Amino acid sequence: MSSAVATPPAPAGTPLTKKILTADHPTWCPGCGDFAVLASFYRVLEKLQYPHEKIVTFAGIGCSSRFPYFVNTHGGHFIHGRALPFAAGISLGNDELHVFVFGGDGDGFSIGGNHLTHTARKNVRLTYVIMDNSVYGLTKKQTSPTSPIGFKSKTDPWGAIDQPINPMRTLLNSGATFVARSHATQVNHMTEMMLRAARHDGFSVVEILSECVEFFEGAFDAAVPRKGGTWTLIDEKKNDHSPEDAQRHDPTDEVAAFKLAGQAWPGAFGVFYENKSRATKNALEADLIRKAKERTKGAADLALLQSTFAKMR
Amino acid sequence: MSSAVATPPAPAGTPLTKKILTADHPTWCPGCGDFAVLASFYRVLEKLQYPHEKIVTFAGIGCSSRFPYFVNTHGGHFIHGRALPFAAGISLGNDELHVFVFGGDGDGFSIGGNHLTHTARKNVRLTYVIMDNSVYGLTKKQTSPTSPIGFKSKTDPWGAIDQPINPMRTLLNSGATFVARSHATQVNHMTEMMLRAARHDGFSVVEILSECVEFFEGAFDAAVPRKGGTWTLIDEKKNDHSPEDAQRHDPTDEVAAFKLAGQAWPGAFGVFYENKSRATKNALEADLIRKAKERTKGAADLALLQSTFAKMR
Amino acid sequence: MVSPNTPETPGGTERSSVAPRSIKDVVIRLAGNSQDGIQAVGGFLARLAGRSEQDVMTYMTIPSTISGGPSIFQVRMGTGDILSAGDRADMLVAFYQHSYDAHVSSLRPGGVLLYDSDHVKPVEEDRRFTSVACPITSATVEALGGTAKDKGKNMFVLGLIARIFDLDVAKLTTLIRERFAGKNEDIVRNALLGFDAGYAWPQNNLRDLFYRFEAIDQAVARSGRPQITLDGNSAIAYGFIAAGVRYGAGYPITPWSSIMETLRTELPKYGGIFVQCEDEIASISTALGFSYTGSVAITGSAGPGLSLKMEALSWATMAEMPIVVVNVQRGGPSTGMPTNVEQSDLMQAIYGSHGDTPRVVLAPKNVEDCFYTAMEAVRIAREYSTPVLLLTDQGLSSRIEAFDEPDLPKLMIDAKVDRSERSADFKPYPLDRVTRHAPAGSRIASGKYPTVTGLEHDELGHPTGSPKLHAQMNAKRREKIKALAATLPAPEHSGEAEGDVLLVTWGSNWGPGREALARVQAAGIKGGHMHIRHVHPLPNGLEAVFARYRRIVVAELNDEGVYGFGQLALMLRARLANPAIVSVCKTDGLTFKVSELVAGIARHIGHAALLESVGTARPSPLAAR
Amino acid sequence: MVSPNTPETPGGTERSSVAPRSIKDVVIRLAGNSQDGIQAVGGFLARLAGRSEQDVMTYMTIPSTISGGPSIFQVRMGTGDILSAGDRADMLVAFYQHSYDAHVSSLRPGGVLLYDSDHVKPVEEDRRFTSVACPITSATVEALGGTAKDKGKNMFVLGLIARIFDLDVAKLTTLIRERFAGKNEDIVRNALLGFDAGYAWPQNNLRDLFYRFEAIDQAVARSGRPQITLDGNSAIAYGFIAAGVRYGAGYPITPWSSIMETLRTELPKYGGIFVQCEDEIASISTALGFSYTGSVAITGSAGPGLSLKMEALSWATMAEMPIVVVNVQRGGPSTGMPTNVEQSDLMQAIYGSHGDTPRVVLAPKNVEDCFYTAMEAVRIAREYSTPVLLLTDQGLSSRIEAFDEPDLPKLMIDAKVDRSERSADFKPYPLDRVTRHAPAGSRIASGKYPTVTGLEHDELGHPTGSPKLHAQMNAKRREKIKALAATLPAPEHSGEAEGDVLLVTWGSNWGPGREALARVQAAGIKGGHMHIRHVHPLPNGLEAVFARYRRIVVAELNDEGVYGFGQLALMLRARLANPAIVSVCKTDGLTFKVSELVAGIARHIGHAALLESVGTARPSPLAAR
Ligand SMILES: Cc1ncc(C[n+]2csc(CCOP(=O)(O)OP(=O)(O)O)c2C)c(N)n1
Ligand SMILES: Cc1ncc(C[n+]2csc(CCOP(=O)(O)OP(=O)(O)O)c2C)c(N)n1
Ligand code: SF4
Ligand code: SF4
Ligand SMILES: [Mg+2]
Ligand SMILES: [Mg+2]
Repeated sequence: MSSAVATPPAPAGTPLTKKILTADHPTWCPGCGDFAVLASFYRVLEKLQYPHEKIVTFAGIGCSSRFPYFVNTHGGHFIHGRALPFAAGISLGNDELHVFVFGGDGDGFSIGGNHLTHTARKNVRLTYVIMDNSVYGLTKKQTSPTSPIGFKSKTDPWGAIDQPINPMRTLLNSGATFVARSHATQVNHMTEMMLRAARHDGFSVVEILSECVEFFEGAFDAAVPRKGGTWTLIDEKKNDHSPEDAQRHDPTDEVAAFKLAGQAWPGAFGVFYENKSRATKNALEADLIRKAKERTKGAADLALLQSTFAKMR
Repeated sequence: MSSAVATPPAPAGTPLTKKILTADHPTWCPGCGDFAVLASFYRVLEKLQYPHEKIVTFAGIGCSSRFPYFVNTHGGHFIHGRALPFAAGISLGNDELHVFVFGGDGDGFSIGGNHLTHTARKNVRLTYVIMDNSVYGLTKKQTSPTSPIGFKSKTDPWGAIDQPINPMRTLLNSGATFVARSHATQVNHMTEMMLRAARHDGFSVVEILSECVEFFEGAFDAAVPRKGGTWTLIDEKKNDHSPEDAQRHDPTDEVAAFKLAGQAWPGAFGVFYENKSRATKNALEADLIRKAKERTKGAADLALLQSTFAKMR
Repeated sequence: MVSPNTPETPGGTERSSVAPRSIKDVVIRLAGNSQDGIQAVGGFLARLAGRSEQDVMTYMTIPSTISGGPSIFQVRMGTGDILSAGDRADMLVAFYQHSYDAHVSSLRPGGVLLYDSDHVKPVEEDRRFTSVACPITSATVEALGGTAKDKGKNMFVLGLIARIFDLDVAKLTTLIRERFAGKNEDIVRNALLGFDAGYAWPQNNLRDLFYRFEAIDQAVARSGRPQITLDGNSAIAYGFIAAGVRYGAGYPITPWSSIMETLRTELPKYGGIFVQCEDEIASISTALGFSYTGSVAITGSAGPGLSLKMEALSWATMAEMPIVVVNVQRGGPSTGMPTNVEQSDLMQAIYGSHGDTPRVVLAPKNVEDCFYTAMEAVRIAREYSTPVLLLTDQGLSSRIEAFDEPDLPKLMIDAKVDRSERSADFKPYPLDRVTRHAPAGSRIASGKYPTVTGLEHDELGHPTGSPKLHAQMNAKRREKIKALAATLPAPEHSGEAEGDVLLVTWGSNWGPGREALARVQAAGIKGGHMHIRHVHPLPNGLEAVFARYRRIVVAELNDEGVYGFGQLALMLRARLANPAIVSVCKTDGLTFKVSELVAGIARHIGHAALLESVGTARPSPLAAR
Repeated sequence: MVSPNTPETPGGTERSSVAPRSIKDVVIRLAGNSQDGIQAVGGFLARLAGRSEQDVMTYMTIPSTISGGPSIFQVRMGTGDILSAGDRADMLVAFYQHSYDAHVSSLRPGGVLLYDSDHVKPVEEDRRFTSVACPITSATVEALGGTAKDKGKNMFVLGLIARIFDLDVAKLTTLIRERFAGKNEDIVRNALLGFDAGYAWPQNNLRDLFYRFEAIDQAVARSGRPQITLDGNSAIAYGFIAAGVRYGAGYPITPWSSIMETLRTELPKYGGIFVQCEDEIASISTALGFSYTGSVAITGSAGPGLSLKMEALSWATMAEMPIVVVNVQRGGPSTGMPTNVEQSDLMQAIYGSHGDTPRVVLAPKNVEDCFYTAMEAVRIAREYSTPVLLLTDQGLSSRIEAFDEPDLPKLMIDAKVDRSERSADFKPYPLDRVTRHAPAGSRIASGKYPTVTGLEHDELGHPTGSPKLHAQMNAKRREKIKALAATLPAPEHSGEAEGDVLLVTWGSNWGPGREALARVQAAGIKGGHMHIRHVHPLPNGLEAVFARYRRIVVAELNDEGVYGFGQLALMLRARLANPAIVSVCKTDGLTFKVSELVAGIARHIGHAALLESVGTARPSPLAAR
């Protein structure tokens, strides 16, 4: 097996650059929105400068879920729709890691929808990025839970008829403590949102509208000014007691966030909700351990099990 | 096999009574809240007087999911957490049936959470009754997704630490077109809620707080006046243009329903949300069939397939 | 622009003066990128073969990139039974350098290498083939005029091939018109322009590469019905429709998706519904709900999705609810090799669910059989009120074959739901008879309505903890599957009835298996070939057949496992305890080459000469003589 | 109140004057309702036996109602190896009429029927037993005074039993005090009052029902460590802790839940975490995430939940991620018989996932072995970087046994996560060595971080579509499991080394199997018994052993299947192609009775006398002589 080496590796302090972080060449179709998400993510990591070995990128299955192959960090991909509980294991198993999960709208809202809710309500510390293209990309154009009514896919050749989910409401309801929305054509905004999500102490999620040029061209043009769309940023409350501030969005206000999520398409972009006070699952479990150790006076493992067995005589 | 008989059975018009509808003797613990739900359901069926053979009661697995055994109608129980997609098949497979699904909080919000969302957003016509006891009953006292923080269970002997879901918000967000809440100690109210749910043309759901006397005694006393609790009914808008009416709850208003769902425990009871205008999945699929038949000029099945094969020569 | 290997043909000479050489069949491999529309060429050839009462079989690879990337389409066509898509090609059409590099090794000695001289530079020294340099790209651009770019290259190549193999131009032209019917008139014109240019090119450049398929042996009985040309997944979808299936549910996954897409599109015409669900668990649940209303429903997936269906399948056994579940097998484990072929899900199909779950597993042998197996699966599910798994594979799913149109007026099932009133003694789970559920909506004369359940139950469906009933009901569920086994026909068995070796195949290995037997017999070895379509339960009576051979070689596309046996071999050994049963296994994601089977047999029976013969490549029938 | 069958004993006579009769062991069945606390009586007896260096084994049924309802607890205790909980009882304590009605048939001729005369009216004519009428209810109420109602009946019965079998009262009293330590002092007092009243009752009423267990044979080597008394599920949970497991995830299901409840409660003390997830898929996913961080994690469930884990298990094989998955088997299929025992998930354990997924399956033979098998499972998972399934069953889960305390200082594993820097040539999936993942957090000297994936991959974990690599990696995953097989010890094999019959068992059938062998040998038949703990891969070398017997009878608690063989028998036949391998199967939800095994053997070897002997019930050692 690979053993620890005597010769020093690249010094631990070497700054992380895009070059270092780049792994394989992405296999996405030319023009796919996911390229821009990847580019922004490199920038996020450049800004964060976490120790290289402590970054983990994981994913489910889908075009978007190929993400980890293109990022040179620990990581990989799991099965379709189940990346979140897997990532919860990573985060809780080693509290020092910085865990990023990537996936698509099908992976996250269809097969994986329930894991989203339960990982989020527990507030496991990790950052989840949903690259929503409103279609199943990898399997070549079936209706996804975010496909709008009327979208013509291979499973709805006459146009989709089922009401799609509202991603922002779903994320807000999940119990996530940081919920933001961005667009793959807005690299700076994406970078900012992912950066804030990464810095959030808890379960943070960013939904990024990322166009599938192959199977749903133009899906998100309504938010792209150069294609005649409107790009509306959420004006966040500054708490400066100014009269304008009263009009601004308070990201701690669930009802306001819910309303915002109900706006007409293409809606607004930015941070919908942020709750900095809820304890993470990581902290809660650490607390259980601390209390248990207090009760057992920090007894060593062997002594603990021996005393348990002694009670069974 | 059982064959159609020549002798007439009990005349089709015989009114359905509790006696006719009663099957096995319930195996619930004495005092279990589920008895009252069952009693109310008999009353609902007595009022509805559907043809006996067209009523179907199905369930997942759990104490509450034993329900169908105690109701003498077509029905049964499926596997844990998957009763909704099964019931969707029943409803879409035979549009004439009246489909009722029963289950617990674990069945519906834990393992089955995602099916709730997707069956509801499609607005499949059926009525779903969640008997929420905030605990896993059948498996003998583990924390459920609705167990409050601090609840001492076998899996949280020191008291639950994970934030529970908010059932009403979850149901509202699911896309259900009728969402109501009741309490097993309020037989009249339960009956009314289930009756309205059954009459609703779409996916209707009623959450009933139903105490597990064995593993979570007193869980819902806060809403039981004779135990010092408060029973708050939702005052529904009457659209009578009176000044009082402005204060009343408009069940078509999603934001209002969301707010109501956020009230402090034990909250209010009644109809949170009702949307009478969204087409059901049943209707949408019937429409697809109608259009397809129009295009093929109602050709017989054999002719249809023959013409398809002719195109493959 | 003719390669040094082909004699110069002076332009303008009437080519029709050269007599075509007669061949039995030919394997043509088109290698390009998936954007090049080479699948379309294959499709036209396949359909032409169908309309010419010829046989045809295709094979394609799917690029691992998400869209675009290198891709091949191979078609074998000719006179008489075409059993496999061919180990190696007689003609390679290479669109790009990478196509040439990757595929030249697949060409048989003496075969024709036709390459786009605008893109490919072949190894000059390589004199094994008849090399034809053709400026496919520029000739196409020239033929179509400026705007079309190289979009018509595929039609140009189709024209080339039509001329070289003296195909029926009138029929091909009709096919092209049909294909683009309803499209922009420009598209049709461009397609035909490209085709004509390609057709004209050999006339002026390589007159004597000119072949014709042998005349059809009129003695070989055909059904008299026209042939139809389609792929395995479509055959399954239409087989279900013919069997009266009107309801289904599924979730996308490669290579299953096209079955659900076809059913979603077709079923409404038949008054049916196909639901796209949120996952595979919901899909089988919804399908079971449909079945509960009285019409056998279907669902399906590939490996990962099948794993998710195992719990509900266990319910289907316990509740005795009919359902058909398709598994289009691909490379595993896990996400594995999603666009490759494998047969590694057999044991899961039989045993993947918890508890004792006797159920039925069928596997079609070719595209035509996909249709009939789908029908049979539905019939069995209905008659025995049981789940049936239909194991097809990625190879069959996209392979195109021509076969006699099924006799629909005879076959088509009108599956009416029986909602008649049931007599007072109705029991959903009688111990002495096969379960026939009373679908919801049926009145029950006794007024006691039945319960359908996954708990162990008594004859009325009420849950029971009775040891005796559990044992009895387990026996009931097992015995009905044994009763089915007793009705199964003996498997197809060809070659000698006894001898040195019996080759056993299942699924899509049927074709290579039959060809392998012919080769083994040609080498003077006494051998037979048995093909098993009913993989579980196995038909009765195999003991006696197997006993007549020295070695039973079971060939399958899965791993030899920790005990050295493939999955069907394992089941055969378990059932028969016959130590002569051995395995030829592989998991490289590709279908069996006939030569691999022959080599495997040779090794198992210790036949050095046969083994050696496999190493020597046989020359192509196209080779200059 | 003495029954007509026992001689009147005049009150006041000193009972100690009667000498106790010596017995080897006794089976006592307590039959009442689950509220009666009869489990507690069983628990005290079991722990007493543990502290007395005696052997003990218990068996209980769980009522099918949700809480409350008829329930039994059976305890067998005595000197020497207790291998099974006993086919029939020597003493029945019947609390109610329904208890008497349901269980009197389980009493051996000459056994003691002790019934609560306040509730039970036995059949007067039945003279097969020593009937003792005891007003358990009223005597308890009298002893405890008005308020206590009949809550202390169980302690009264414990006292009765203690007196009849001359148990160590001092130790029992200590146990009672320990048990209620921390509880209200009233509770302890009431318990002791009840006990004393029960203990005093025979003194005055049935002096000569008086037995004592044979002295312990000091020659039989004990470890010198004290015995501990616990159930199988607890033994597994503590086995994991001893093996260094600190992380796990699960979802409740009977009879698995108590393992997760124990780990959830215990792990924080060890700095670990157990997560209750939303379902079984999330559970195994979270556990795999834990394993990915470098410490082998565990999950588990029963049948329905195992079915849900099959997809992720396939990933674990592909990604070569270690994990241990417990399956506490219960009656299937589907929800089946959730509180009954069965062994019908073996084939699923081996083959339930899609694709070729070589993996490891272990099955403990008794409660003690639950501990050691749990430890072994973790070791194998770690060493071979593979998923391991631990198949226990409902019977073992709740059965209480006493066994020598494990030698923790020697056994305990300190599983430190290795996050040291990996050298530049680090590859997660080397073709020539077993995978050792570099957990996240480890630096990689090359600066190239590894990818862990469910797609087929190259040595670095990058996805590949290469046919060759897929075949190589499949072989790699298979060969490491074969390498493990080569290290496995020969299975436990007792009795004759050759002969007429070899009885093969797995899982909890070990005990009944050993007793059955003794009976078969006693009948003069040459036979052996082999018990297989490593059910997959099987240890090597079975061929030679099996070849020495005329018949190999494999006994298991599952259905005989469509081919007539149980699940392990099927695997043995597949591997060895030995037609002498036959099955004794049953699925009535109950553990094997020794007599059932003996009868099965007798039938298979055609031994009429043996078969007949099974029919004749042997008298109880308690019978009046
Ligand atoms: C259990 C399972 N079901 C289905 C699939 C097939 N599958 C792969 S990716 C995918 C969905 C892709 O859509 P999305 O998650 O939106 O990602 P995108 O490709 O659009 O980025 C599906 C259905 C699978 N791999 N596993
Ligand atoms: C796949 C699967 N997992 C777990 C179980 C075990 N199980 C049965 S019921 C139940 C939950 C019961 O809780 P709930 O749904 O709230 O119903 P209640 O008993 O409280 O009415 C569980 C976990 C199962 N039957 N199947
Ligand atoms: S198919 Fe769509 S989502 Fe996938 S890589 Fe191509 S453009 Fe992107
Ligand atoms: S355990 Fe609880 S939920 Fe179940 S029947 Fe008893 S009281 Fe009702
Ligand atoms: Mg998508
Ligand atoms: Mg509950």
